[in-house]
Amino acid sequence: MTTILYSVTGLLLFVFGLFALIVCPHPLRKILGGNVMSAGIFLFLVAASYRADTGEIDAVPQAMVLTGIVVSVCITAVALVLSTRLQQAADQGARRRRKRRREEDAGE
Amino acid sequence: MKMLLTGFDLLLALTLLWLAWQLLRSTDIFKAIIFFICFGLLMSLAWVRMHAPDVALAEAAIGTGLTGPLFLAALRRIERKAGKNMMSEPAGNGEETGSRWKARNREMSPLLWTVTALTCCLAGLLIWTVLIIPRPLPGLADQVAGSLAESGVNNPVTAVLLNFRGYDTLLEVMVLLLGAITVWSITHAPFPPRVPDTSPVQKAAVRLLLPLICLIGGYLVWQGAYQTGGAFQGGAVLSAALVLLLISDFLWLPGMRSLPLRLGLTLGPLVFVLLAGFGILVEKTLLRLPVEYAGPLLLFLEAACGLSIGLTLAAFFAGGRPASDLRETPYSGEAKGKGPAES
Amino acid sequence: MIHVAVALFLLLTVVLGMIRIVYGPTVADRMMAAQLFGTSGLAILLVLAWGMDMPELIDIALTFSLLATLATMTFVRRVWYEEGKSDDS
Amino acid sequence: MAFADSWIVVPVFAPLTAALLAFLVRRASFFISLAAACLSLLAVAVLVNRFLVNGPAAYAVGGWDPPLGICLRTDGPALIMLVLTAVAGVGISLYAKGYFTLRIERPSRVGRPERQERFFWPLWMLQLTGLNGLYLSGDIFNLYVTLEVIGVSAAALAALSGKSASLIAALRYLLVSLLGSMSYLLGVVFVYKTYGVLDLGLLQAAAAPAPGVIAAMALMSVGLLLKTAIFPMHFWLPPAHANALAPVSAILSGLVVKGSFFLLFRLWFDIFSPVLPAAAFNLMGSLGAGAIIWGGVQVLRQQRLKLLIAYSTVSQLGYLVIAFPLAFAGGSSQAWSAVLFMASGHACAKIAMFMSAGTIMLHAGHDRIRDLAGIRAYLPVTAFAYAAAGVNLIGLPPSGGFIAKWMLLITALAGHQWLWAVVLLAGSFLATAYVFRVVAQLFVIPPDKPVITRRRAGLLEWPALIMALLSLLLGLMAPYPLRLLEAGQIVRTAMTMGGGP
Amino acid sequence: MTIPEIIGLACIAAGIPFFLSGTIGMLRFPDIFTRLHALTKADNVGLGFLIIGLCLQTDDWFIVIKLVLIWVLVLTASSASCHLVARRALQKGIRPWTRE
Repeated sequence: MTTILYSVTGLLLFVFGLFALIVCPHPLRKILGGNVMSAGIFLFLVAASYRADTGEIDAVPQAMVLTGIVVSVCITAVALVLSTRLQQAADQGARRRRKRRREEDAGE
Repeated sequence: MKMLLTGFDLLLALTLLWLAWQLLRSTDIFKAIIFFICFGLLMSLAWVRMHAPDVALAEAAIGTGLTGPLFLAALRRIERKAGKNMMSEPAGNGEETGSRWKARNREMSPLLWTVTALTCCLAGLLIWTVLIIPRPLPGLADQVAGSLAESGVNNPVTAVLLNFRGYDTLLEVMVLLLGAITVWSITHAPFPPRVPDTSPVQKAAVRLLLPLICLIGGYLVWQGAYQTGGAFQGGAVLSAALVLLLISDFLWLPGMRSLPLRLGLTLGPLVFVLLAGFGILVEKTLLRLPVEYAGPLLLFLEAACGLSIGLTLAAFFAGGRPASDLRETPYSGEAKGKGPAES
Repeated sequence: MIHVAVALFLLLTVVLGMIRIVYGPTVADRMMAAQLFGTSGLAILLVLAWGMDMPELIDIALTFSLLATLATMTFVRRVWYEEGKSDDS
Repeated sequence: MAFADSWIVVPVFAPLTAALLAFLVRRASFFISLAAACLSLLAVAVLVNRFLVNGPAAYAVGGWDPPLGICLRTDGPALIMLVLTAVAGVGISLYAKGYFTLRIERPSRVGRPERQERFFWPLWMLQLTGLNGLYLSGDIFNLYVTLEVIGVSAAALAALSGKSASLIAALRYLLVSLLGSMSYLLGVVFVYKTYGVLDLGLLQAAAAPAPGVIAAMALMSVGLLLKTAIFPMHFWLPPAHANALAPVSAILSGLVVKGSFFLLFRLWFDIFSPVLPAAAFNLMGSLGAGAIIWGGVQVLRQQRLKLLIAYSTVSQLGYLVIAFPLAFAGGSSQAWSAVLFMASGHACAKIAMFMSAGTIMLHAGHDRIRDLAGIRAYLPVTAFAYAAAGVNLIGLPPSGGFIAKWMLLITALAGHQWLWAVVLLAGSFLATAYVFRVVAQLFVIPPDKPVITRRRAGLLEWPALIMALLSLLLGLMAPYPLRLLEAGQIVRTAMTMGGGP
Repeated sequence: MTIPEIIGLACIAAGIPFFLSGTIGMLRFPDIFTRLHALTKADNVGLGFLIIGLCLQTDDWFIVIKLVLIWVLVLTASSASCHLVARRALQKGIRPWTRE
């Protein structure tokens, strides 16, 4: 029972994350969607190999999920720094345009 | 007893789904991040319910412990630069704090309808496939148990992670270093101006917690060989200590030299590569450890990787390279000289 | 048997507390709700450690206790601050 | 395992250690990287002749045998791509050195070229590690980790130039690559759930049609198509490749896109080929046809040289994918080996094109095609390299592209698939149009504007010429790589009903 | 069920209402400062009872030390962070709720 429940939850989380990654405009929310997506996949992976009756634990999916979590935190960090730098570059551009427009008005 | 456990699972699963849905729908980004932190907490409980304590510890330490502050710091840098201090609270109990990218009221444009319909049928298809897949095959549990003895550690997950599939972990540690190099290549660490006097309570709390956190981090790294724990979880807890230092302005990153930081970042991968080379020299196969020395060698490897993972995750939180490294100044016409030599 | 019942009850309080995140007027309310869930999550873990007799959960609870404070302190020092004003002005 | 067997590990470990050292010792990063590129070229040479002597080899890392451990495998297709990556690696490293020395002398922002160069080398070496790791690896989850290494380092390289246009393109590229790897990972989870095994060889043996496998193949293919920017999912490629630095665009267009395509190729033809229905191959064919036609039309509308070349990548990738139904229905392994031949030819040509575009941009200061009149006067070698690469894109006789398109056409005609044959020819016409549009500007129109003085850029022009000539040479000495592909057949005989050529 | 286990269960049962009060307080109280007060109640007293109850139910001293360490850690960390939040709220101009 728990296997089915968590597998279905994992898949639904994957689909939610996919939807967020595609639809939401704000870069931070897209990255949040990416994280929810990866959490969903890992939940599905461990649920797929979890056998409540025999109770023994298959270590390979857990190692895969550990690797996946570390890789997804690395991508999240890079995406966050990129979107911050992007915002900074956009603001510098806006400030420069404003300054140039001010000079033009002063010029006239 | 079974009934209660299934009830617990059901409530946990429903809350996870509700949190994910709220994450999408909430108009305010800060609210979405707080939902994400709670999502990480409940995910750790889900891992615990599925008898995967190592993953629960990793999710708690990395998924919630570090990704939450990462998002919070990034939100402030994005919103502050957006010229609107969303965090400013008017007097009284304040009202809903919108953000620059106010998620426009979700008028269901036809495009949005098609995307929702497509994702719903994708979900249905996936769940249908899962339900009709017959009983899952035994997987690799017995092979792991069989050769656990020669792996030098008796925690099966660490055995698989470091010994049986050591090549995966080597590439993964390289991905972390790659992330750190990328973050350094994009910007300088954006630092708020130094607050004149940080509150004594903050300093006292950090001074009290710091040794304890380092102790717990070391304990987790050391314990990886026997029970739950390991280089990644221990490294994440160590990074929590560094983040606390960064927050309470004990460490002033702009003043740091970049060479020692770079050495710390590459320590783990370097030890891993040396171990792989050692495997070729001694055992004529890459990454193959002599059975009698496997235990201590793996412990040394875990310590090195834990340290460099801690530094890498703290570099992610800092969000850039130290200020003294590779400065960029706007080109001033006739200045033909070479760029300022970096440290 | 009791432990799982207590864990279920604590999970109910966590779910109940989520209302504060949805309606919390100020930013600090939401952050403090997350702090409360850190502690309740820790309590759930401890009770489950005995309920499912997995002693490793105590180490996870140990990490939980650090992380809730880390998020709150980041919030106070890096998100909810104003330029130049010292902490105790 | 004898010590000599460890040569298989060198293509992955040489760039890996070079990346670490280049990040630590910043002054000597170029020499470390060049040494690593040459070492991996040597190792690949050793692997090729060992492969020709005693066939495919497998190497269990850490001494653990496949179901538990990971094993590296060398077979025909992997070796072709390894040779391509090693050769391109040396060429791009030389070009990058020339490119950065020229930019450091005339920086637009003091200190920016130093930053770009200091961080280019470690990222480039990690990119090589990921590519070589992907070609060699024999474990499906390890392929996911190599895909991530390639994706993150490609996005980092794309963001290196610091302009806001390239930052936006890099962020979109990173999120698309995240989406692609996530759907690939979900496919891996389905595979592990149905077979319980991660090793490619064991999967190949156990490949039986099951519902889980169809879902796994669908998810993996969508993820990899997204990362290879095939027609409907190519929106992220042109801005990312056009706004990046010249050596980075060469890496992205030449090597990175081929990495995820190779994985798609291996999954469709090597592992799960008996499981997949004919309709799936035809769907891939239609995606390829769409890419060729739509990409070709888009190229003609571009005004900037680098955007033109980026869109031509989108259209040329369509050729790689259109070969799927030909290889499946045609039955002969000819179309199948033509795919990899086309991939390596296109890689050399695209790298040469982006290198020459970079040199032109450095000298002319812009890359608007209309104002590039008469570059031949002061950059003859670069103009010739661009034209030679164009020959390969069109598929004129001496070039490797011609051989590949010829083999595809023969299979299409033999299998009576007229539609694919028509699309192949239409693609060549479109390619002729957009190559000669630029070549006309470079060569034919007499320079009426004052000629730009500074010309001495040795290390910038020769690598482009060498790569262009390589793509032509590929056509002349076609039998050797084809023999390599035929010798490496593991399962092709099972898949191809008809005999070999 | 030995005597200490029964007392342990009683302690756990005694700790539960404090967690409930923490949550209910957080929902019902009018402003941030009173909610902070209710919140720390769940931390120190609720968790304290719970940990005492669990300590009684185990015979391994190492686990008892870990539990007490957790409790001390939670006490110091959550009280420090609550103080910081309250101080910042005052600085941001959020006046405590008064009955007018």
